[in-house]
Amino acid sequence: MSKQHTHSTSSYVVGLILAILLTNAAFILVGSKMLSGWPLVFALTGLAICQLWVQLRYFLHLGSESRPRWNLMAFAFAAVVICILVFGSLWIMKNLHYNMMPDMNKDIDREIMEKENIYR
Amino acid sequence: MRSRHSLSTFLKWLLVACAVLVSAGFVWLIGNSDIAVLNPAGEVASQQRDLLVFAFWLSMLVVIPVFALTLFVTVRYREGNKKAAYRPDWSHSRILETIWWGVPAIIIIVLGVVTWRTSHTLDPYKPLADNSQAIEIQVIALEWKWLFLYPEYDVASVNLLPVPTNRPLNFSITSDAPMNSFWIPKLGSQIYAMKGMQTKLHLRADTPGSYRGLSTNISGEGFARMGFEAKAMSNDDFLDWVRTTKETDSYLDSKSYKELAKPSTLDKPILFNGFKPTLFNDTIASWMPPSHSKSTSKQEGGAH
Amino acid sequence: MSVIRQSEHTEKATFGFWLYLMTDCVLFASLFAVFAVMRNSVWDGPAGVDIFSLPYVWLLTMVLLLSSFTCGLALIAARSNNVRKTLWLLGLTGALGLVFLGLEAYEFAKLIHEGYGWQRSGFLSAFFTLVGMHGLHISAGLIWLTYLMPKIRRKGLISINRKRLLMFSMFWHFLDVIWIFIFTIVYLMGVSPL
Amino acid sequence: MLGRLSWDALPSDLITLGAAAGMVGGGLLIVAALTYFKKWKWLWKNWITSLDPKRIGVMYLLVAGIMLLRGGADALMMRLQQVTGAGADGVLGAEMFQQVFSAHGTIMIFFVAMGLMFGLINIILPLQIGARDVAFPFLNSVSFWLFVAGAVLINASLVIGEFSAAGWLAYPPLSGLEYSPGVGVDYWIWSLQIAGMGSLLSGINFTATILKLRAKGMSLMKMPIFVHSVLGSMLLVAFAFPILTATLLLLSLDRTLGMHFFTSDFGGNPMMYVNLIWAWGHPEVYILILPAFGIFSELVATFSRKKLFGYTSMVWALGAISLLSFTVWLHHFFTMGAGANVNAFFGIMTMIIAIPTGVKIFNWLFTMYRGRVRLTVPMLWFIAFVLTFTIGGMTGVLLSIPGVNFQTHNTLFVVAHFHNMIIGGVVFGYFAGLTYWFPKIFGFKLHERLGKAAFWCWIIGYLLAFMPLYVLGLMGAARRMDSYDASLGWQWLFMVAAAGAALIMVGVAFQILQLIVSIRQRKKLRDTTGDPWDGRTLEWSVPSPAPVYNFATLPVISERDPFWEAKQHGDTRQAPAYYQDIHMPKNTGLGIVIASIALVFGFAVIWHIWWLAILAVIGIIACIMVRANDEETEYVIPAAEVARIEEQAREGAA
Repeated sequence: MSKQHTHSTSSYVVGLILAILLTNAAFILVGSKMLSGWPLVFALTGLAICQLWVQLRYFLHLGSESRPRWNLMAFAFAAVVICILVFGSLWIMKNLHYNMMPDMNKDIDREIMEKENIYR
Repeated sequence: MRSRHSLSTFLKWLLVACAVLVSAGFVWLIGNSDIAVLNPAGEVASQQRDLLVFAFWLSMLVVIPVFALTLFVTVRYREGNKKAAYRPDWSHSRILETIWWGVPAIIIIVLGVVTWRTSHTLDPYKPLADNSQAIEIQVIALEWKWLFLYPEYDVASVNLLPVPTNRPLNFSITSDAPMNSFWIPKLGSQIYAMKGMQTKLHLRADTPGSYRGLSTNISGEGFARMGFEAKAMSNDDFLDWVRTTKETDSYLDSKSYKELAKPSTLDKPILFNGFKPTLFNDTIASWMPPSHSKSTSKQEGGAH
Repeated sequence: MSVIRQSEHTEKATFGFWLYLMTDCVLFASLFAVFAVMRNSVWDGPAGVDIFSLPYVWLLTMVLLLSSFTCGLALIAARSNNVRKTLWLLGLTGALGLVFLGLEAYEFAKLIHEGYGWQRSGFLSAFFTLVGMHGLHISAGLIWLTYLMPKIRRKGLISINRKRLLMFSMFWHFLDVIWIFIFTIVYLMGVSPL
Repeated sequence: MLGRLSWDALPSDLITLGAAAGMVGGGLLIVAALTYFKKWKWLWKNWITSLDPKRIGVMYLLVAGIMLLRGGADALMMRLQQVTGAGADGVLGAEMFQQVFSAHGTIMIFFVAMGLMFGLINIILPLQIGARDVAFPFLNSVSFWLFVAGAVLINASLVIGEFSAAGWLAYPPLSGLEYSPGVGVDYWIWSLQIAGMGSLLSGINFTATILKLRAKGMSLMKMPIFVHSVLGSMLLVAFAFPILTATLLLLSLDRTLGMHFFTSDFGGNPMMYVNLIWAWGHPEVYILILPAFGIFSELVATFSRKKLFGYTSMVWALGAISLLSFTVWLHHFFTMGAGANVNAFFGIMTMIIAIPTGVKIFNWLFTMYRGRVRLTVPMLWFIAFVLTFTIGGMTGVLLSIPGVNFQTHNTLFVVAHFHNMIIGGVVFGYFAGLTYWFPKIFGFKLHERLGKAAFWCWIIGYLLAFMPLYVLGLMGAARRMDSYDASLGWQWLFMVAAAGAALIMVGVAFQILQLIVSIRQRKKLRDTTGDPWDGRTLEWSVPSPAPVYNFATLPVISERDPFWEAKQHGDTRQAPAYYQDIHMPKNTGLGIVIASIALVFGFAVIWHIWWLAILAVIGIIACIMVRANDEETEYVIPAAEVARIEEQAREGAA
């Protein structure tokens, strides 16, 4: 954050334009119902990550500090922890939910028996 | 060098005392039939005991060298022992470090493979590979007692779980109380009992006998008194028990269930000669959105 | 205080503040995880598709994005030592932030008025908490701004005020970054059922 | 006006009344003594308002010591209950027993272990990296006082109201309004929330300190291992504690605003709470143990008069443990039913941590190999640690196998395991560190023989107290049970465990005695050289006790173990050519003021006194503004004064 002298108004203008474009793309994607289901989720996630990069790069100037780049490393560590936490939780909760639903138990039995080669 | 002498004598005796104590402890541990987990009475618990013992000896491959090494370096390189080598700057050895990254890694790989396989074979959700006819048992954890429903026989009991030996026991478990954990140590595998949810557990009793069952998860004031008795008996005895229970005259309907579900602890088991067939599902449904009981096809209330 | 010491102080402080922002990311990540798990826990109440209005969210997004932009411009104005322009841009940033907060408060009030308050379902609890936590941060930023602007007016762009401004701008940009994920995960994914 | 607060909140049963009276009486006694000896001003000027991390560290240690007594008393009561609970209600009864063990766990983790850790870090870390201070001295003071506020709040529950009876992690729905309508769980939430906030700020502070304030030339791979371990630990604090903050926030929103995160109905999901609390809870264990690893690494090298073996391995092992600790949390709830794939994954991730941990143990042992090992008290703690921690690690590996965990989860086997790690690892480590660095803090050594007596009581007491629990666990004894069938024949094992707990308390008594005797014999035990153990790292290059500015001239480093190398070349304690003015942070009372307001806020929210809570929030914002306004936060120690102090110290050594 300390070495920002190289950044000027143009950096913010570029950032703003890109951010507006990406935001509008996301809203249009949903509004126009071009995609649905998982492809839509992936597309939206992709756009969000692009915009995350844009804002970090052009607004917060991440990565432009002098070495050692502790800010960037702190961000990377946070990103890893967040991914582990969010995707880990979703994975765990999805499995728990699937195993807890009373109506699904017949399916679970069959599934496990097929996987484990159990025949009665 | 009086201090050196007394130190090594002391350590020697300490070592002997420890060895004697530890071996005595082991002998007692293995010979004591009160140790439920090490003295299983069911298929699942036996496999788990074997797994426990296997993993124990495997980790001994590291534990014993560490103990030996600790005692050796402490005694050998104590300051008083001027005969021992002294190399103050020796701080790196590629071979040695490779050994102690490598050997534990190999042990963990072996254990990891075993873990992956046993996690699947011992999955509480997995039906047992057994051709004899399974028996369905529905379990509801209440404040602070266990209700067991036998849908195939239309009998129910509280804090008493009679089961036939050598037949797979398929438990469906839920709770009408805070989270509990359903466990019969001699038969194996515990699993949580939670409101509005259903967990499954598959066990089998191999030896007839009376086994202690309990909740291991704190669920309020009476949680420690939430024990029950699992009675494993031959199939004929079990059918006899069903028959005698059928002759009693208390029926478990919604009203008597509501009464039973109130917080209390019991001294003696209660038996019912029948129960409202939908009781188990109703209990789960009572913690689900109203639409759930109307149409079971629509799934809501949780993650996807 | 010497120039070197002051720049060391600024570097230390901005790094510490950046670390704080990272921890705040983890806090939001926990709330996002909860929201994602609870998005279908509507308990027969409304789901996202029933209550969210995309044009309205679009407006919120643009307002916040613009305020992030003006905040960046304020930083540049401060670098060229233009006190008046800095203050003017900061004022604009604050005003846009206030508009954002007002729009969000209106959305909340409307939902509660319609009977869709946070007590209605797990989904709505998660929605109000996640978006409300962001709003709380915005409010904190506005309080910060009302403290910072008079300081700059009175003493000008002295080094300590520059440090404060730099840290405020980090905070404000960070809130816009969080908002990217709120409009994507809460609103856009919320109206498109999986 | 006063929310839920009324006269009924005061204790009514005898045991609580006695404890409350003892606590209030003790507090009054201290106040009276301070007034009588006219020590208030001294206390305020030298301690309460101090921003010197060494003083803040000492205060951490003091609070942690007091809380150890409280937590220890709880432990004794628990054992007493379980001895008398064979087929009977026992001395406490279920309800109070549950409050006692909930308080015991919370206090021991948050206020004893964390307190000892932050205390030692505060004192030693700046000295080891060749710095005069931490990155944010004022924030450090706020952190400490928030920690105290949390401790006060948890003890206040003894006098006003009640404490949580839902265990130290308060799983819902038991901890929800439905089953715990009282204030107990709220006390738990807010004392953790406030103390946790302090820890989070400390995590940020020390991470910045290590990364930004190291002496010239001290690259990452030249840092002492203790500093590496603290860096790992503090990164975990910074990135795990926000999860706790969020989780506690959601639980309190459930309880106060009627939200439905973890309720049983309206779409709440208690399993998500369990998931989140362990996503924090598992890293928390490593937060505590990593600095202990660092301490052992330092003292093994010193007391073996030998370089630490495998420095690079040690650093990588620390890094691996830090990162892996975020990927194992599900092993705390294998039995919830997430399925075989999930269970197996988290089980295997857990076992993998055993590899770097094992590496560390071998590296320590090979540091002793071909060294000159002095069996001082810190070394005794170390050897006991290796033996007990290895047992604990072994049982940990057993527990990490889902198939075995199904038979041991929530039993006393688990209780034995984590006490094995926390006492044998964390507590032994901090005791060793305390003995090791005590002369640096106070200028005199601790009494050796009393230290050994305390050690033997602790280690034997520890074995007696926890080995029976392993056996009981395998017998099928659930944790947290207040009573059991007399026919099970468990009572004698509980008696052994109780005797062990009592012996540990004797050990604590020896430690207190050791402190008193050492203070009385401080002239005899004085450390005049500043280097009582023939140390290796920078903290030993300054006089004992360390001067307020730590280093008169900031050191420049060219290798690991800089002080040891300097001694080999004989160039220590040379007066520099000239001294410079030193800038140090001024004292401020705002830290304790902010924390006091936070305490009021917590209390107000617990009792639903909303106007007071709002006032408190305004007060905190005002305090932050006052601090931000203060642009003259430093004072100068003139070069001449520095020269005088240094000269004095050199004469003392000669």
